[in-house]
Amino acid sequence: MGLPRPEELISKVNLKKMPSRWWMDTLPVEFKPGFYCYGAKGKNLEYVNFPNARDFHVTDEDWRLPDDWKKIVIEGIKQRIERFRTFHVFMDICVRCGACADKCHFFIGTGDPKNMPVLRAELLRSVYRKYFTTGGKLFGRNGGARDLDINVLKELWYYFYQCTECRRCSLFCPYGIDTAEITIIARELLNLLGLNTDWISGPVANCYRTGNHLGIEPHTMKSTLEFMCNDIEDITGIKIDPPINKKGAEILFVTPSGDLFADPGIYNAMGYMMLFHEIGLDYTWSTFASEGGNFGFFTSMEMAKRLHTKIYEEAKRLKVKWIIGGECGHMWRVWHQYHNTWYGPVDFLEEPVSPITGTKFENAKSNKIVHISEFTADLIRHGVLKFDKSRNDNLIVTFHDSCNPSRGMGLFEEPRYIIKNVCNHFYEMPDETIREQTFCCGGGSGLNAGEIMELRMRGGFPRANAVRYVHEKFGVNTLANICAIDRATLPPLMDYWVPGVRVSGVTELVANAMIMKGEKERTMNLRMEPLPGKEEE
Amino acid sequence: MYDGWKIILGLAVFVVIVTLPFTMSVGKDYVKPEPKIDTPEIQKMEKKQCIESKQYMRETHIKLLYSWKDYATREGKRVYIASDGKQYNVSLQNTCMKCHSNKEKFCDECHNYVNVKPYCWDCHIEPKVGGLK
Amino acid sequence: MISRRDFLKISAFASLIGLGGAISINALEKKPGKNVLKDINALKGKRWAMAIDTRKFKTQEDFEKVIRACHKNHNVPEIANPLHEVKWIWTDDYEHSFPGTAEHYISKDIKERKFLLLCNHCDNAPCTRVCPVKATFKREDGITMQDMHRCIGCKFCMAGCPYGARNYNFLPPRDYIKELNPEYPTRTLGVVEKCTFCNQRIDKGLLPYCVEASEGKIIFGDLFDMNSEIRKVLSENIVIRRKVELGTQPMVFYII
Amino acid sequence: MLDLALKGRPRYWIWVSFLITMILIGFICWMREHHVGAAVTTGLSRDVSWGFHVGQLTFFVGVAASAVLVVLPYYFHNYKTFGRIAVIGEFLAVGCVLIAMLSVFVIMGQPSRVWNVILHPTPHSIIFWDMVVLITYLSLNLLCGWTILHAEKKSAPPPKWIKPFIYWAILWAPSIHTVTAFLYAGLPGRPHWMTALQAAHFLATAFAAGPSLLIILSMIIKKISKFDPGQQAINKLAEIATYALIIHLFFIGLEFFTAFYSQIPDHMNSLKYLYVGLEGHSGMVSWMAISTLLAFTGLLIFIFPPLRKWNVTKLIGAVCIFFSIWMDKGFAFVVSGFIPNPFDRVTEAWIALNEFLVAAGVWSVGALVITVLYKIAITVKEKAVFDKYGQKQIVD
Amino acid sequence: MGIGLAFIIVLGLILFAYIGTDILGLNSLFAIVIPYAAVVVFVIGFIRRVIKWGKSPVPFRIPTTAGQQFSLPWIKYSKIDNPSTGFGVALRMFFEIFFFRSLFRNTKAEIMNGKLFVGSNKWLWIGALAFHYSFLIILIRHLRFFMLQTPWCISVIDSIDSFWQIGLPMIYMTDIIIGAALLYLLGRRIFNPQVKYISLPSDYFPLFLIIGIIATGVLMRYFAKVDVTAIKELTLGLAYLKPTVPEGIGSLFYIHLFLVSVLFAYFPFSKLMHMGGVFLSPTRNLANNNRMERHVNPWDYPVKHRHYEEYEDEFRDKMKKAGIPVEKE
Repeated sequence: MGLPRPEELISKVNLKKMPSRWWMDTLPVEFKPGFYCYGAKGKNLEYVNFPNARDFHVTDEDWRLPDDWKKIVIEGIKQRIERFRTFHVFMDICVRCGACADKCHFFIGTGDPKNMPVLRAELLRSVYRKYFTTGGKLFGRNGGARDLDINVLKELWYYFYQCTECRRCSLFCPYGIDTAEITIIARELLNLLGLNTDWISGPVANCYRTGNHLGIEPHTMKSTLEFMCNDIEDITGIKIDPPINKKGAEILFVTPSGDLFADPGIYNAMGYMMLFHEIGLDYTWSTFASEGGNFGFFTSMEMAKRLHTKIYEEAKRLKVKWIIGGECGHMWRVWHQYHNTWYGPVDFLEEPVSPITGTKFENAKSNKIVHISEFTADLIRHGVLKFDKSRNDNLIVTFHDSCNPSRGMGLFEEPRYIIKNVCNHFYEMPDETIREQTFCCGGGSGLNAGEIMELRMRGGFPRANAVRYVHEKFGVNTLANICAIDRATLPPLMDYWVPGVRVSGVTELVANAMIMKGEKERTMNLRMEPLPGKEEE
Repeated sequence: MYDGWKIILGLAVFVVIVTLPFTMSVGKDYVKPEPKIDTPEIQKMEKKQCIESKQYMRETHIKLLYSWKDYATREGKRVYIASDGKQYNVSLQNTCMKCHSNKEKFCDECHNYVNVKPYCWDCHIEPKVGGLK
Repeated sequence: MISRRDFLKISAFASLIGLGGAISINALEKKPGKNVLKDINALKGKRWAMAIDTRKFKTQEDFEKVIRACHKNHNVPEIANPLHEVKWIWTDDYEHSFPGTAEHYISKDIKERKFLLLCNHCDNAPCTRVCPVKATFKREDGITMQDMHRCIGCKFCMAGCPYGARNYNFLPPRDYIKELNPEYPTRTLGVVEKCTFCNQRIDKGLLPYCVEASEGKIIFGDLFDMNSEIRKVLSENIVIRRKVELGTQPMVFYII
Repeated sequence: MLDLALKGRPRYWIWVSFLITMILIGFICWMREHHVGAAVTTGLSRDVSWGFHVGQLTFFVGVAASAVLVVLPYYFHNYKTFGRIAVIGEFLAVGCVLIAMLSVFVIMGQPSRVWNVILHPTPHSIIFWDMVVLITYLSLNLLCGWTILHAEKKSAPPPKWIKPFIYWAILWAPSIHTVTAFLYAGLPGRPHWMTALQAAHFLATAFAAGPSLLIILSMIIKKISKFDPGQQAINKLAEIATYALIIHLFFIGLEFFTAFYSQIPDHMNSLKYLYVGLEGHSGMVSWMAISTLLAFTGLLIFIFPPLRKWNVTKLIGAVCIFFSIWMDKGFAFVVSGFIPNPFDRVTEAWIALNEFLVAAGVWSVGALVITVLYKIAITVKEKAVFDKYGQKQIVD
Repeated sequence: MGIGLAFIIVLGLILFAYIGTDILGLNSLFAIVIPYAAVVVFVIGFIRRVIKWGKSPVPFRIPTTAGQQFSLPWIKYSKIDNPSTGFGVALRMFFEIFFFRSLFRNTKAEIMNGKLFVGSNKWLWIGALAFHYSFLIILIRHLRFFMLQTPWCISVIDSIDSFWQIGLPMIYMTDIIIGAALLYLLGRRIFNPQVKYISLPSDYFPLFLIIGIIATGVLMRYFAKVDVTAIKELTLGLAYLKPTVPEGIGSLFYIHLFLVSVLFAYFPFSKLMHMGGVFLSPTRNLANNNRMERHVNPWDYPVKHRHYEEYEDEFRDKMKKAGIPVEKE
């Protein structure tokens, strides 16, 4: 990776030392390798009809912007001020109390003051002031306003692609100013100029075409699932035939495509199938709605809406009654807070009722989507499932609350309840790092690209630090979570900071402990490793 | 979603609160305090002049009295030399209130007006009321 | 952290503000009057003391005249309950005025005599030693003064006084004053009061009320003045004081 | 950390509301005193100017000072047994100093003038020094206890700068009780109080009553929470209390000897009044008899190791000692100093209902502060040992 | 940055008012015109700003959830921190506005020896609470100047505030507290490197302005002394819309009044609008019930999206080959 050793990496960070020059004077911004994603490719942008599509290279002096780029941005700001009360209010009321400053994992990990949420917002706010407020027009720099020029634009790009939209700052802000919202809007503005990253625009284009970020085509998806089922048969002796695009199924199941592709997500996907098979659920996968996640959310609201529509369209086409969503972070932020507004009213589906336990999911009665953890917790509560917890006895588990379900939804107890029921060894990380105060994995909002590994390791430091604490104190070796991005970003983070801790989805733990009807005596876990007590001598 | 009516309601409350001092008094008139100095003692005086100038007394009488209590009780100094050189006995009851024997009409008139409640009268005796508290 | 240069800048700035503030407060503060001075007529003494000629107090009326003069003029409330009464000057018999002395074998006359009791204005007063706010303090002329404006009512002085001379206002005093003397203030609930040797009169050149009312039975004067009357009577008579063994140096002498 | 005190089970909130109710009642009673006068609302009089409240000051300063008994061995001698109980002691001190200070505040006839103590500092007055030492001790204990607990919560090592403050607090603990003894020991005309033994005797009683209360509190904490201050620590406290109690009783013997061998009436009178009655006044005799009985019961229990170590008898013993000393120092000691009065007469004093309710309000303030601080401390300590699902996180 | 500038501006304002009244004698300008103008600017500016905000819709319901969501009946949910009903939201806003709930949560992150420590840090909460409440009480207390008869509730506040008998007139507790709180708030802007770095002149200016207001007020009450009766005549005149300029009011009062006027007039154009804005913050004032009740976006517009038919057209052969059911054979 070319990264310094962990101790060296963090020893250079000093949260109390600020640069001698004022932040408006530190332009142009220096694009440090490892801190910025590669620029978007023209073809990807073009595929989804983004404006100013072209190959964009971050380090180029000339970003080949349209001539009227300034007007576009300022018009864009104006439009968004009129459209989003959030943006409008947040631009006006910040008092710069600094409560958010040390809440941001990127600030803690980098010590770069512009990663303080307040200053990140201020980058855009200074432009807003210049063009939209009397004070800014009148007093210029002394009024905290500055002209929009190419260096400012570059700075905006650099820092708004260093925010994972985790909303931790928003929690502590006395006025609830949500830097995620500001980042979303700033990225929309940048996308008006075609200034995206490859890591986001690629999946967006994929998702538009194939239904999922990874570009998995329908037949590949089927064979992937079947491949998993073969493994399941090896482990449990039970043959599962996953239903795909099955019309008239009761439930449509959608999970992020990360679960279909890479380890450790695939174990989770196996877990879903085992769980559904065990309870005899009438459900179906969809090859078109094969992605719960939504990288469009990291470009613009419009793109997010364009990508998400397929879920309900597919539900309508397959004539299911309701939808279960798999473990994912930003997917659930979008599904929980935006879906219904974008697509509703969802009157062609039925209010979700668990066919197994009869529980009505009151909290999803309008948009008809239930989180897999809510669903599973309900099953466990009703004693539907039987577990052999000792199968997870070699795992000393802690739970990482993903930012989006935490601060955009409030899903805390369900996964914990599940883990408690399937694992014997569960330990919490310190209070200030879990639940609503949870720290980001460092790779959300499309920042899990390989080229920004240093930024990710720095941004993930607060999370890793808390894991290291329980690792050292209780010997924790498993970091459970309910997010596909986490499953992708946390393993390298753990390898770097806390070697010896592996990452696991919650459903994987469930499936591993679950005693299935008619299963053979298990000797392996889902990862085909020997179960505790079953190691070959 | 605008929540327009909530905002308008909130603004209405805001305006009502902020303008309360004005709306409560609109069309009404207020009475200025008129401290009376028509006590027999003052009538007897040729030049109706307090121990210091009127303006000074209006602004500073409390500081003067506050210093008097320490001079008299703690230092035994009981002669006040006024700016014009005249001498006065340092005593609230025996100097001030001898002239201003109309506490209600003199002291209270302004004190009530500006809502000031001095605790002098917890111990010191108002003239002539003569009775119990 | 803050750099040295910044620190210097800030402290210079802060001291500027502080200085400016101090100057402006001084400049703006309106000082009352020209000056407040002592009355030239004031009695001058270095150590006021009192000698009570107990032989001359014959009748009840002799005592009452003195007590009434004091209590009426000082607006002392009349509270019947001895537990909560307020008294600046009062009487008691020999046994309880001078406990611990050989009262059994003393002359019957003295034994049955009444003694005027009041604050002893001790030269070395324990009450002023214990007071946490200097509400009670020694004046230069030896008076143990009580500043009723400052007293916080902690009652420590009452524990400190070996003579029971101090009174706490357990009840609202004005409710118990029949006729107010408009020349003198009353006290308020929750402060301690006692005899002040009529400091207000001394400052104006008058003798204490009790001395005046006793018509020569009480002698008041400066103990440090060799030629004073009090020195004379003290040297010519047998005098005793209350609890001299405590070292408080009481300034009230009893001629027996 | 304050937020930890805002989450609790119903019984926590019931207890807190009870305390707040008591505080309100006390407050109303206190207001009443300043309306109708202390004659109606207290048992005090011209002759007995200090009573129950000042007794509470005396007693609770002692309890506060006794925090040193767990802090000193732990921080100074690195005595690990007291590791868990140290913060319990420090926070107890905070609450008790608060009770002590408020007890003085409520006797003030003019409470709104109380700042005069600072505005007109009077170094020759012991009350001034008492205020100085108590405020300092309160701040020190709050600072040390809070800082170390906070570090524990963060799982960080305690900051280095706290060390000097801990040592300062250790040195300060005996001083607060010494100064409190000086309130009494320097008054001419109050022979009962005027003994050079006073400060030492105060410390002895403090070191018996304080640990007794700590034992009781520790056992309650152990009962209602998952945090265990440690059986060994509790036993050690009982040992300390035993020695202190013996010294206390020994000192009482010394007082008796001095008074009755010398036969000086002034020195005998108060003791006579307390234990057998004086000139027909025997208001305190049964009170003192109970106190003495409790002291000896406590002594009997604590002097035998098996009884001292068995939790049931230990609790009984601790309660006995605590109340014995509370009855003595918290009331009888103060009142008897005023008897007989300067005129060699006896004026007795008792506790008025209003006075008691004010005192109850004051205790409740202290108890509320202690409750909140303990809630925080226990939550932090529990976290160190258990996760929220009740699983033990570290093997003891 | 900008601390000097802000300080000089406030000094300039003071000087301006001093010259205007003491030297030029423009008393009626400072006593009548400017205060009225300031109040008008304040009220209208405030309303305009809020209406401007109000005109921007809330397209999405995006509350920051700070506790367990409402989900399964046997899971205890945070009714206040993650409200699912309007009542819960009202409670959340109540705690936010009256107790600064979010600031109460504040923590401090420190890196020591390569480890991160996050501990609670409530100083800002205490400081902010002390400042705002003192300011409110001081404001309420000042109503005695604007009403002929001081209502009893204001008198009660006044007498509690001046409970401690220190000096004469007796000192107000809030004067001390607000002074300390302001010094703290200014102090952290100067000494906390992070806050210092983000501060703008517009952060220092209101602080200095309010310090100026408090300082002149304190000077008038305790040191310089002014003719309160005359001042009340002036203020009552303002309230009764019958303005007069009584004689004998020193320029110190006019400086005080002018600074207050500046604060009022500055208010709607500055960050001080957080007073109104906090009510309108969509991350706090919305219920977390998106899956239960649909939130409507007023400017929603149809977007071009990929239809299944297009998708199947592209992959039909592969799907058929893999045995995945298709719509069109």
